[in-house]
Amino acid sequence: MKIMNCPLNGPRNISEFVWGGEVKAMPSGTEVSPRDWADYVFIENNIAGVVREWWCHVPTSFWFIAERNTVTDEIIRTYPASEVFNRRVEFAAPAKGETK
Amino acid sequence: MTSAIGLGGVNRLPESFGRLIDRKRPVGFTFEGREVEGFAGDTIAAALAANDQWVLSRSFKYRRPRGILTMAGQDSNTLVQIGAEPNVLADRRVIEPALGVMGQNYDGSLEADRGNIIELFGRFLPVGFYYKTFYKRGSWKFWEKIIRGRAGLGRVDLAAHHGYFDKQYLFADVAVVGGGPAGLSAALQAAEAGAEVILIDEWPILGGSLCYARLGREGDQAFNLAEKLAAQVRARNNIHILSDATCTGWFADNWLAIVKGSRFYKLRAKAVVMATGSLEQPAVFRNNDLPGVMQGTAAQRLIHLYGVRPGRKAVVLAANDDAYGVTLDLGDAGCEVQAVVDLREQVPETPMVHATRGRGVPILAGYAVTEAIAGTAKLGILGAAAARIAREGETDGAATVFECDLLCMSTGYSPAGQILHHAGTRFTYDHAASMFHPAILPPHVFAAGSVNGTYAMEAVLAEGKRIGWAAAQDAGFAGGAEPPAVTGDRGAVGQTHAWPIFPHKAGKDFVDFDEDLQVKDLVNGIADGYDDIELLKRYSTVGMGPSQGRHSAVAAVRVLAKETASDLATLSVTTQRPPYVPEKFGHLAGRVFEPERHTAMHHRHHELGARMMVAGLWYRPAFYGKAEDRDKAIREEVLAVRNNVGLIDVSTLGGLDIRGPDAAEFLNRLYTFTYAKQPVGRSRYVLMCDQTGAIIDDGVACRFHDEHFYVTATTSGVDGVYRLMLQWNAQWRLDVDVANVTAAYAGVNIAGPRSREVLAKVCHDVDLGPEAFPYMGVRLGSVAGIPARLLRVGFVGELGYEIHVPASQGEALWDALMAAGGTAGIRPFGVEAQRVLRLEKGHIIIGQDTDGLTHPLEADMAWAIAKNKAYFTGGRSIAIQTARALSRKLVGFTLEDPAAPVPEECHLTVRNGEITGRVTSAVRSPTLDRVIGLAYVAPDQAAEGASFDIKIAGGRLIKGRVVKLPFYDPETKRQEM
Amino acid sequence: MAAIEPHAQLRRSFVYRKLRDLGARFETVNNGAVALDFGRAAAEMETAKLLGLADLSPLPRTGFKGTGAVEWLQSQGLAIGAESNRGYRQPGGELALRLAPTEIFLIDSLAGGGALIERLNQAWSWGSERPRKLIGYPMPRADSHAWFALSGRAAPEMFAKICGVDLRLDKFVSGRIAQTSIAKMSGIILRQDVSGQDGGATPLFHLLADSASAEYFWTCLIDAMAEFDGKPIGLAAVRWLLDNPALSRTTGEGGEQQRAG
Amino acid sequence: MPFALLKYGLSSKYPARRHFPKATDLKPAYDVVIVGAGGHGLAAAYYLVKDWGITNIAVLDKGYLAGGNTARNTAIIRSNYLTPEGVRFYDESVRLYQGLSEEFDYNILYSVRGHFTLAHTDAAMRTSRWRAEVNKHLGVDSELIYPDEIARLCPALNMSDDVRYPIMGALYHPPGAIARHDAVAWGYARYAGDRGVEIHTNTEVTGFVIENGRVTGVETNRGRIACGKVLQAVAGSSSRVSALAGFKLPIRTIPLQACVSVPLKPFLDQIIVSGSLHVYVSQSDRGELVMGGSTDPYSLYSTRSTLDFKEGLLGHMLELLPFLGDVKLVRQWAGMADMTPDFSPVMGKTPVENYFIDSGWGTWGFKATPVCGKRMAETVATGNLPALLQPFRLERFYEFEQVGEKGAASVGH
Repeated sequence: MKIMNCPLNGPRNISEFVWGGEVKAMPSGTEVSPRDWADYVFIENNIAGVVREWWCHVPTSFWFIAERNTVTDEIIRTYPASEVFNRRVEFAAPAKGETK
Repeated sequence: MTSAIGLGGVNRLPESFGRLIDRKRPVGFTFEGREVEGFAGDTIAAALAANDQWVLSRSFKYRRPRGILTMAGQDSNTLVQIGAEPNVLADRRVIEPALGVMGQNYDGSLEADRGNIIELFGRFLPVGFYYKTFYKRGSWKFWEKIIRGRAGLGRVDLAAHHGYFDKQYLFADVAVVGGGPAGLSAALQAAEAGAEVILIDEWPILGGSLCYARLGREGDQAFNLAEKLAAQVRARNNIHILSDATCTGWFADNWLAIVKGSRFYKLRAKAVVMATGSLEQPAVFRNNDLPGVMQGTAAQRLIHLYGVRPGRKAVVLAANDDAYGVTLDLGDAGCEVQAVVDLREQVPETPMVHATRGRGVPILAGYAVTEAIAGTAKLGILGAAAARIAREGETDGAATVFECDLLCMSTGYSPAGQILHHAGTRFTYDHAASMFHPAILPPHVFAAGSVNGTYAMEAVLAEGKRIGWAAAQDAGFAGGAEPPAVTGDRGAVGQTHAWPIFPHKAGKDFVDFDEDLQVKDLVNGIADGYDDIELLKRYSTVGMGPSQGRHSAVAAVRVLAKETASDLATLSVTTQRPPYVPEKFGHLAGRVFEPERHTAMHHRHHELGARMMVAGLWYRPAFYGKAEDRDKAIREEVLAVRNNVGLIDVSTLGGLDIRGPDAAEFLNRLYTFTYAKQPVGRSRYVLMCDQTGAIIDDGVACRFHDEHFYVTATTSGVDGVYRLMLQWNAQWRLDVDVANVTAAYAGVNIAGPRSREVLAKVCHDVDLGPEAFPYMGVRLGSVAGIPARLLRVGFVGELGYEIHVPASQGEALWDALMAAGGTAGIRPFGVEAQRVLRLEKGHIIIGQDTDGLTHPLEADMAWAIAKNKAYFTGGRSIAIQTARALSRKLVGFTLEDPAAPVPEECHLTVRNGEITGRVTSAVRSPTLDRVIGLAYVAPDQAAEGASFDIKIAGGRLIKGRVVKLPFYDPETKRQEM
Repeated sequence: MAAIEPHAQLRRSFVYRKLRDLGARFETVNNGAVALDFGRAAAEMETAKLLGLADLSPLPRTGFKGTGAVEWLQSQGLAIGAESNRGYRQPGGELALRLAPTEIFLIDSLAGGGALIERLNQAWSWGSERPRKLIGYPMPRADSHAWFALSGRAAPEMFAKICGVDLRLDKFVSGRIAQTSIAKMSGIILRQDVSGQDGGATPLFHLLADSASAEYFWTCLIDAMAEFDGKPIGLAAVRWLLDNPALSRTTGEGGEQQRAG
Repeated sequence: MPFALLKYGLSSKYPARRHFPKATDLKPAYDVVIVGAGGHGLAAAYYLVKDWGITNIAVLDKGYLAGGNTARNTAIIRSNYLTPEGVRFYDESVRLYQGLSEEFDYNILYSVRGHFTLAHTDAAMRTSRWRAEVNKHLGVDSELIYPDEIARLCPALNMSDDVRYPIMGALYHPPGAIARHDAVAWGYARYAGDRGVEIHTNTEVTGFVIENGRVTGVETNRGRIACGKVLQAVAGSSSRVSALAGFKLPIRTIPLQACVSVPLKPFLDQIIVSGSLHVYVSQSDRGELVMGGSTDPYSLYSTRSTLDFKEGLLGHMLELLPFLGDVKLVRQWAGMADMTPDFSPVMGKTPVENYFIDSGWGTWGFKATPVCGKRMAETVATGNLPALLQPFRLERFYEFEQVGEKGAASVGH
């Protein structure tokens, strides 16, 4: 059983966590092309190597980010999401006649 | 040794032998129905051997008689059946009074197995024979029955009941696996350094090989050393000893699986020391598998651990000095050794060799055993044929036959490195020692002793110290002086012969006892092109049996190297997978924890005779009444709500408190509607999609304050929705707090024309009047003195109030409402009735009327999609899909023929043979007295009045007609009254 | 005394049926009935030292969470340290569990008077000034979580059968909190030893877990305890274990200033 | 004793006949290079030879022959899918499987056992009926059956109500079968090898030569080779290889684990699957129980074993078959699965011209081996995607036209 070091609760069996997938940037704006949107929604980098991922500690519902090697399963470091997402995200109001 | 007769068996040795048995406590059990007497501490195999019973079981393919090979639970020769328990290791299971033991895998009797006839046809069953025939014109159907009929070893009993197993977690700074000399000194040194140590050992007494092996001329110096070390270990209060415990596997981050009795331990250690020793390897010659042929260490275990004489007359096949220890031990145990047949051309004059000569035992140097002479029905052996070795694997000249009933093999070892393999250790072949040794160890994993290629006792003890210290250091304990590194000869060279394999033209020279594989089977498999060790394993099944190649893997790779003329050092044995020793399903299952969630009114439902149904982890009343009255009960519950008043427990519905300045903005981003302008005191429908635009959840958002929404979610969806909300806000950083309060609130829906009248009796601080508290309104108040959130929502389409109260007071609320409704004849109703009621009202159920891909337009819910919102989850996908042609649409329907049967959920809708969709809900409405339902149909069949085909049971087609929703009370007067 | 019926109260423990079937004698507190003992007070004190399980669910508790919650509670006079996953003992014997930087779970003293908790619940409001001062949000902790107390020297070994966190006494010291998985469900464990009747020799663990799973949780614990002769005990035995002035009074101020943590 | 075995018994020397040609040097160029010598790649080679007369083919693999998921799956074959696309596709596969032994002159031990997908919840009952209706409509033998019938057909199952999740019904699929997974690959390899197809194991692809959008060569650890066309069939490593060709896939690589028991006398003839309990089990002709569950909880390019997999699986196993408490588990292993968003494969053309892909097999790759090989061979040979594969094209994701298997897939296999 792997050990995951939760930034809030410390080292715990990885069975206490759920995986949230890779940290992806959402293409912004309502104008993003269907193709680019599909890339964001469906296509995966699925890198064999170190990736940045979402993990949630279930007993506390605490989301954080882990850097993990997807080949060796080594967890390199974990930190609160606020290290990456440190300011309020706003969405621009849609332009008139939004593209469908 | 006739003096032994009667004392626990004819082969029982005097008091001075038998470290594990208690001669004061005789134990009686049965084998094959016969009474057998042994002593407490005996294993089944030991007690039987003491009573001259050497055949224990029958082999997998040829059904050959098999007996003791290792006396260490390392092979499948000794698998027996105990009652309903199959495949028990007879050489490890300790006897208990009245234990009923049977042999396995025979027809008729263990001694005369009709199935053994197959052996006569052995030559017609080459390696992989089943690939080569049995398939013409579907004949496999016939042959498979025959082959399958012979499959397997032990039997299961379908009536056997599941015994008690449980689990426990353990924690250690340093875990030491193996209680032999290396493990003991490693444990001592690690403890010395200040680490908390857990020592895991398979045997009842510590010492490992020291408990039976012979270090020199004098028989007892090994055991004296064992007792000395064991005493030091026991004296340490920071060493926790787990005896009779088997470590079955290593998993990530030093997570060890350990079986002891009926308990399964999971041990987390900072550092692990593997001191698992080595496994003696059988030599290969004709009939090397028969009872009476055993490893030298097996004979020594019989003698020293159980006080059993392994035979009367013996031949020892030797290739190392330990063989002479065996010879001397046999002599001490009153077994005449006829000869030592030594594969080595030069036999070094060690003290034990010298002592052997001193006892007048002939030593044949440069000789090999070419065959064990089988006795009647191969139930034992009569002698061993030995001949001069001409070249590797071959002999010439006439064979000399030595009469014997015991043939001991001491020709070499292989590291017991399976658990190191699990940890990812790479092994490389050492030509000098003719053994594989661990090459690169993973972090925090250490190895000491013979598993690490260290055999010389001085070196083993020194390495144990050194490694124990290193492991403690690794675990963060710096105490104790650094022991010196081990230098000089570690004694591996000369332990193992490079080619203890002597194929016989008549075969039955077994490389793999589990699978009855002979040398030629491997040779021929390689000739068939399966010349990679993994391919050879899969084609020949070598190493796939219960002992997982412990005794066959090295021999197999030797044969492969020879046949392909490759250097052994470039090859490796097949990957070792957990477990090291087979684990019982019961151990792995342990106490199965299956959480259950009960609402506050759970027991009231039972008292009212409810049939409960599973809803995620929850239980909900399906309906109230006997199972056989199901339809009647549902109908009555429906009518009670329509015509009078009903009460349903809705506590399992998800509840989320969304609070903060950004609460409305947060909902805007997660749900399809807009919430900024929603007035306080009102509720609004919420629909959630994933980023692909697929519907995943719905509910209502109740606004109790500018900054407070109480949002409901589906029973099975709420946990996911909650998690999703937190993940999104970890990115958006809006000023909002999300709390999952599902368990904190019990909820009921009191519904029906008389619900207001009943509620009014127990709710005095909220004006329940239609104007003061209109449909879709929400209020804070109290009911029966309990603080409550009141919601006027209309899932069932009647005047009704959802009342959410603190869970600890939910039962009191239920009691109060049932009492208040008594005169009105209030009736509790269940999920089944609710499904009918909501269907009459045309409301969908997420997950029933939608599937994993349904998007809002398909579900005809465009009305729930806000236009021109900056963003909402799935919005972009919905916009893209809106621009594309729909492939299906959800419609309400009724049947053209009122007499037609009710379609079942998931009956298909079809058009000229093509599937256009399916019925998702359908029922004969008690209220409307006709069949109503929801179905996906082709978009061009979705217009009101359009008709379509439904394929019902038996493939019959009936006509459905699209009707406008809702079916019931289209003007929604009733829920808004 | 006249027998108190738990089902006659508005607030009902999530496991009151199990307690009643075990022959519990109840005391009313906080509009609910708490199991005081099972008619064998002396034996229960011994059990408490070995391994005992008590249901404290009827006793008062609350919680506050979100931006400003901790600061507000401190402004209300609570002593709350900086470290998360620590329990902070209040003068009245209440315990403030800091579950996260912005989240507090507050449980009452075993006297169950609930004065502080009542005061805080009353004190919290949306306020009227705009922009509103952020003081966090109240959490319905008396209902979201069942509250059990588990005491005795065998506790750590029993826990090792159902919980993967190392709770050995020298590793999980008084005042520590573990939010983890117990018998496959999420729960909160707080260790709080108080030098009571037996000089603090007996470790005490507070368990807070999903109220809807309380009956399942209780059953798992009893099953795991059996091997060590662990048994249900009443509140009286736990009070006795921690018996000291601060705990035997319903109002706040007690001489005992010991911190859990 | 079948006649075919006489020669082995009667001839003094074992009449060995190499099933696969010995490895040779790589040629400078091939018409088709197939990356991945697993069941799928070898099947494609076979049908390229048999159906299209193309023999100048190299099949490359970084490991040993068929040592990936072909060697690690649990050999279940069925066509009881949820979507018409899926049912049609797998139905052709089943029909091809039935003739393989004779076609190969090599027994793949194809064994019809009957496949039960147990339902423990209302939702599972609905999905089961949905699958049964779609199957029947398309001529595939499936039926929703209820407890009394389940008990009659499979006496070993625990049908009692005193368990956490009682069995409410099952999707019964009589044609459900198992086969000797290795033999399938070996049969394809032997036939193709005999007809000139080169199989190069221990040959790792390190890159592709792509000239203005078209693949013209393959880089390997044994040097560069020119090629007309490339077929990628490397389930578990699909994203890694496609990255070498410069495009991404809708795939996450997630381990799938399995295990077997010590051999037992046969008592379970059927294949039992429980979606809700994440269990599937069948008994092999050796007598071993072959068992698996759902995929691992997170992505990983590794075949390491975990203990929690076994604990979870056996806990549920004993709810279905409570008499197995004393039965022993002897070996566990893992494979790497390509998981797609819609639980359906990705086959056909790619952004790179003449570069074709066969991926996204999740946990269902083995049962598709023949049909996928046959139809991908057609695709490679003609450059056109057959109608049967259209629904599974990579482009579907850009057109927001996912395949609807999501509903059925919790544990499929």
